[in-house]
Amino acid sequence: MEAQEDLQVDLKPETLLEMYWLMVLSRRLDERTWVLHRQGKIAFHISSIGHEAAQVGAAMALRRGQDWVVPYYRDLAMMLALGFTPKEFMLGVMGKKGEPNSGARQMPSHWSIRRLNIVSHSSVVATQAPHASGIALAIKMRGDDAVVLTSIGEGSTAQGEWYEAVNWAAIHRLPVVFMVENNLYAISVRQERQMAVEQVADKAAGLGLPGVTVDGLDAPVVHRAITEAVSRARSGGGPTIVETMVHRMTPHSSDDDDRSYRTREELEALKAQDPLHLQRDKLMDMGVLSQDAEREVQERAKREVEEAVDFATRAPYPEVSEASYPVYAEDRIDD
Amino acid sequence: MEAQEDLQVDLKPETLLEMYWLMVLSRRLDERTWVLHRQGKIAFHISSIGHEAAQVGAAMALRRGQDWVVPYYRDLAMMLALGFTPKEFMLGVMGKKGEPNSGARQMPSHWSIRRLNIVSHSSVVATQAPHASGIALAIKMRGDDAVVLTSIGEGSTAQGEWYEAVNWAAIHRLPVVFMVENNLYAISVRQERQMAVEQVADKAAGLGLPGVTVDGLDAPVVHRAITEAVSRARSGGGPTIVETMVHRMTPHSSDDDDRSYRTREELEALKAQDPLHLQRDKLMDMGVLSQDAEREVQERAKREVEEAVDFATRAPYPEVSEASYPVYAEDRIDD
Amino acid sequence: MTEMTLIEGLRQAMDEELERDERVFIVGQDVGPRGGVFRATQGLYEKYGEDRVVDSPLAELSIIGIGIGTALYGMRPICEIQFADFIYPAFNQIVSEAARMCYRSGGEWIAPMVIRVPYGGGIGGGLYHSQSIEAFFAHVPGLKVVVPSTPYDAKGLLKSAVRDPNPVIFLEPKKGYRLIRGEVPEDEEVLVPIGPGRISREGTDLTLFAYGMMHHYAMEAAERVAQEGIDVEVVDLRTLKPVDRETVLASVAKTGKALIVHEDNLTGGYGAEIAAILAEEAFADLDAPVRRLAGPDVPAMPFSHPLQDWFMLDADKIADAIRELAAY
Amino acid sequence: MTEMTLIEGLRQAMDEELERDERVFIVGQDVGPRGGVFRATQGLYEKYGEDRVVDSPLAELSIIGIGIGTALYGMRPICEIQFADFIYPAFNQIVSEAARMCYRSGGEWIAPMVIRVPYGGGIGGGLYHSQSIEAFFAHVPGLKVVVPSTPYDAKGLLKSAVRDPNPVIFLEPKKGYRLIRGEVPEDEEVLVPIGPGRISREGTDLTLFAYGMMHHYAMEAAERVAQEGIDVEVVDLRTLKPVDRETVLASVAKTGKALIVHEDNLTGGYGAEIAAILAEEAFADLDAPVRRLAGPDVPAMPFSHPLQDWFMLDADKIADAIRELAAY
Ligand SMILES: Cc1ncc(C[n+]2csc(CCOP(=O)(O)OP(=O)(O)O)c2C)c(N)n1
Ligand SMILES: Cc1ncc(C[n+]2csc(CCOP(=O)(O)OP(=O)(O)O)c2C)c(N)n1
Ligand SMILES: [Mg+2]
Ligand SMILES: [Mg+2]
Repeated sequence: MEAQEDLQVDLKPETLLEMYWLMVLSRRLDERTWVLHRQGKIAFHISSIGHEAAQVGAAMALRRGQDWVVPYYRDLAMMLALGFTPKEFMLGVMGKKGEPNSGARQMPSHWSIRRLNIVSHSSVVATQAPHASGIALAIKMRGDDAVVLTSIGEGSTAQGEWYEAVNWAAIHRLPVVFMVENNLYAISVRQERQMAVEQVADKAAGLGLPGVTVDGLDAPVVHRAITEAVSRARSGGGPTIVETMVHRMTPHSSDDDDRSYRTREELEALKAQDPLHLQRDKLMDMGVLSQDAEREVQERAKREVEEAVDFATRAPYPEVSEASYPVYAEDRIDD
Repeated sequence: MEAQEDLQVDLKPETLLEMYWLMVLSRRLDERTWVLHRQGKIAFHISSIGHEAAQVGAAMALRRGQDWVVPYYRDLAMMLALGFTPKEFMLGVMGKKGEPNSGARQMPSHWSIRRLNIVSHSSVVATQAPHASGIALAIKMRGDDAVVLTSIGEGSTAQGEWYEAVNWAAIHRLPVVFMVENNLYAISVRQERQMAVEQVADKAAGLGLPGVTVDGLDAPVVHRAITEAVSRARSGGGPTIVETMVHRMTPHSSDDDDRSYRTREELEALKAQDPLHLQRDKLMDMGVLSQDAEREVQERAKREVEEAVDFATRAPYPEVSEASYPVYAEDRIDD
Repeated sequence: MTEMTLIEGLRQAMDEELERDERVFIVGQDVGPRGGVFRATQGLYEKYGEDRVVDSPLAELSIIGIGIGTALYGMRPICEIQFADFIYPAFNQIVSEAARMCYRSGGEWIAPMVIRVPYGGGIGGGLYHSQSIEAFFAHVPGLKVVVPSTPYDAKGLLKSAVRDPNPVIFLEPKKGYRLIRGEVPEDEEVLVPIGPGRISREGTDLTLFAYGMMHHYAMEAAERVAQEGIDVEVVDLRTLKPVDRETVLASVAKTGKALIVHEDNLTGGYGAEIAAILAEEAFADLDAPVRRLAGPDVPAMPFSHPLQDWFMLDADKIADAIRELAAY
Repeated sequence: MTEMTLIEGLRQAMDEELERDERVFIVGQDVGPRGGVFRATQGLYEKYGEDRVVDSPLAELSIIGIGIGTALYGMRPICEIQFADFIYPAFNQIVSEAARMCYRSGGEWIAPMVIRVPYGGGIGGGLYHSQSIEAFFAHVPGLKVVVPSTPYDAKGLLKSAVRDPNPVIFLEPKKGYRLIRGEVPEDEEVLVPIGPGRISREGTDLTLFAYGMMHHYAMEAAERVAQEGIDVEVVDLRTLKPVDRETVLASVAKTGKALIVHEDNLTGGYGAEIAAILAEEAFADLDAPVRRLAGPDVPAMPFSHPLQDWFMLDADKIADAIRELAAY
């Protein structure tokens, strides 16, 4: 991991506060969704709790809406940081009409937001990585100056799909950043069973591109690493692997029960290093966040989340007819 | 590449002569097959000319018939070194009855020789690599002391199949050697378009196993590198990537014409470094090979090759009924 | 006899086969301490250890490719693909390699292995946790394709699959894992041969061909219309490849009408092959057009409940199709 | 009008589309200086440069996955898979991604791309350079599957495929690349719509459905039996997905008999779908059982000539099947 000097100084207080706000918003939304699940009101949730700092730090290193993002399911905080709204998220969670990711066709947390250049992905892990390299190839072909950020879990880097995608980007020096959110687990399977290297970033050496590992619990640290990778990409320097070490503080998803494969002690130790608390404490130490401001942030988040839940609860389900299209591009309504 | 001291001294003169004999036999057989193709007598040939030293050096580092081999199509010299015969080869080239690789079902040079633990492979490049790791896993599970050697071209290491196979072997420290025959070309596509690293062996660092690059024109050098890798594998030390730098001195196959993508000068320069001549000259300098012995080797090779051609020419084609089985294991004749 | 669920039948089959033959082992994602995401392998890691119940990397082609390698060496792998929807990365290894190994080597090399695959929808899984994949594999010579619909068959067919010398795609109707219950004898070995279909309900008016979860609904629908005086014969195909042509043809020779039901998309689905067999060989027997009732031709099952219900077949939809065909 | 070969038609189509639309580019193995292993892209690298004719790494899934990415950005990739037999590593990207992109995003994202695939046997290619793969892809909603059998259609359909907003699997009968010749106008733009089949020979006694190389042999066989007084209608399906049901049904309504011919394995092959459509919708029209003439159910085409001939269909075998069906 990179030496972590005091990086907070690089960023303006407003930026630090914005980061913190997004982390809080994501966390409250995420927790509320777990509650809905426990109440039997929704069928499924997959959580970004413990990954927020990395995701917000990364998203804020992009030109939002101009750069391209090819995310994976665990990226709720990243999506919010890019401009996706809690209401939109809740529509998806509840499978309601007009849910912008897929018109309620896909499971929740399968992102796709055209207006933000956030590309649709499937559940099949690692399939998104070649798309990211392809978008980057097109950007290079067209001479545009956009950059692509794609994210993935550490386990999924065992897929040949990821290898081939990174290989293309390295050969053609494409403007893409391969962000890895390493939480040491792929459902129940630990990193040692996924790879024989210490860090995912070590794979970079075998593919011919730079790779770094950074503390993913610290948003400004991630922000700096991604900013560097993005500016290398934008200036023709080619792709980078940026591995962020994060904590999966929940079971894999609402379908999982992690008691069979990790101890409660291990989990408690992770929770003791909650990125949200770390960030809050740092900002307070720096004098950037006051007690009042903190209270306000929390209240605002709570309010926005409740509004989203209400909004989505009242929203109608899709018409049944929507299920039948668009199979082909010519079936699109606005065609 | 490894520093190349005088490695010849490691090996007994008989061994060096055996190596040379196998290289000559393979070359004469290979050349004769090209002639058959030019005469319109056969449909297809894919050549190992320029790869012989690497293949013979590798094969002779194994316990023949005890260790396992998962080869690829360019491995004629390796097959001969393992005990496959010119007659068997010619039967395959001509698609004749009883051809041992596949009963004339597969194209020539698609090896499979049960008695020698040489495993059947397809034409789909890199598919064999996971099989090699699987065999090695089974060896480890059973507590046997066999080792697996699998070979592949440098271009084919761009496949996710290869990555996933090596990854398994590295994670589980399996007794397998991944030999790469790097001739810089995949049909017409040069290495720079296949990978962003200098050497295939550099990929080892990203996968967590040792990797070396050696001069594949020098059989004893390859022999030593493979011997080291095999003994590491056999003693529980895990897998190794051994990259051998070789020359593809012919077009990709008899279907190819390489004039569109490489200059005649480039080809002539390769041919000037013919592994056969290099080996011959070295052995003569060492006093291991006399002029008489050289003549005898050449004549014997010629004789064996002509016998093989005659034998296969006279051999019948398969019965048509053979095409219909064995689709399932229970359809096998001897079941 | 004990009553058990489908998944219990599967788990018992694996347990018994691991016990019986030390060449048998399990490999897949989360099959170890987690016991599988559906808990099919629960307890087996604890009982047989990490060499026999192996957590693979998150890389499907390697699960199959490694499995093939071990099979070549004489092992009997049971490879688990976590969801049918995730089998495509391994398509090359299954179709190019496992399926063609015996033929391409003239029988010198074989790849006996079981590929266990939870499949099918109706569980809120959306596009990528609901798919049916049988049509792809039932087209591939060299593969066997098996789908149980009862705990008895689940156990008996899985044990046969483990002992089969060929690669067997073993499709498990995951919606039925805990929903479908049935009697399974405890004191004798349960082995169901791969190949034969099963007439699960005798009838005279029309034949309903189904498998997996759809067989469960088909039986429900058949009972329902029986009260209306329609006497349906239900055939549980069980083995899709090679299919039991005799049972298929004999039943239609008796009833004169055929309804084929599957969840997978209609076009080019498995029902096409049954319809084609009938169109070729039951011409003189058919009193009505063959009818296929299948998933609609959209890319996959949508998530939102009303949309999923639109896609998914159930006893109601099947009963309607029966009534329509019976009235022809 | 000029006479040209099938592959010349394809090359002209690509040349014209590269010229017409700067978003179009070619990507695949050896498509650059080598001009493709079959020479389909010969001269295009020299004319359009390495940014528009891109030699890919030896990694099929990346050819498709990268292609999808460029299409999402607005490009119009033509992806070449060197042989149909090598498409399986990319199966996941094609089926899970390209085919489902439009539907899964509610139409927000589309993946317009052409996947060019030389397919079919009879060229001494053995198990892995002879395969037919249409059945797999014709089963997948969201894909279009096209197979030309004449130089005119090759050119016109490929140009339409490049302009189509969907992923199109474009299957090229490679045995016919230089064997099949035909007239193609030089002075006008040739565009053949994706969708409609083509009645390539009118007849009254039975309908023969074919595509690709088999269509070529079908025409030969039809001429041959015409001299014996059997009047065959030949339908060149051309687009396999979505299939032209009207043409299929109208022809059988006229002739009352149907023979479907393809090289691919019989079971679960594309012919099953045509047979099923007829069994469902032409019940009243059929005067004889539907007949499928297809490759045998062995894993793939063997290499040795006598064995290959056993597998491969030709005009003789088709003529025999015609005679048999006509005599019913
Ligand atoms: C190809 C494929 N195989 C299996 C799965 C099932 N699955 C979903 S997420 C997951 C684990 C992913 O782990 P990782 O990549 O580390 O990401 P994380 O969830 O930890 O963020 C698995 C096995 C899948 N979605 N796709
Ligand atoms: C999956 C797959 N794609 C394409 C091909 C066609 N093909 C056969 S050999 C070859 C080049 C292989 O190059 P390399 O791996 O460097 O081995 P070499 O032939 O140079 O020894 C190609 C593209 C194939 N056989 N399999
Ligand atoms: Mg993880
Ligand atoms: Mg090479």
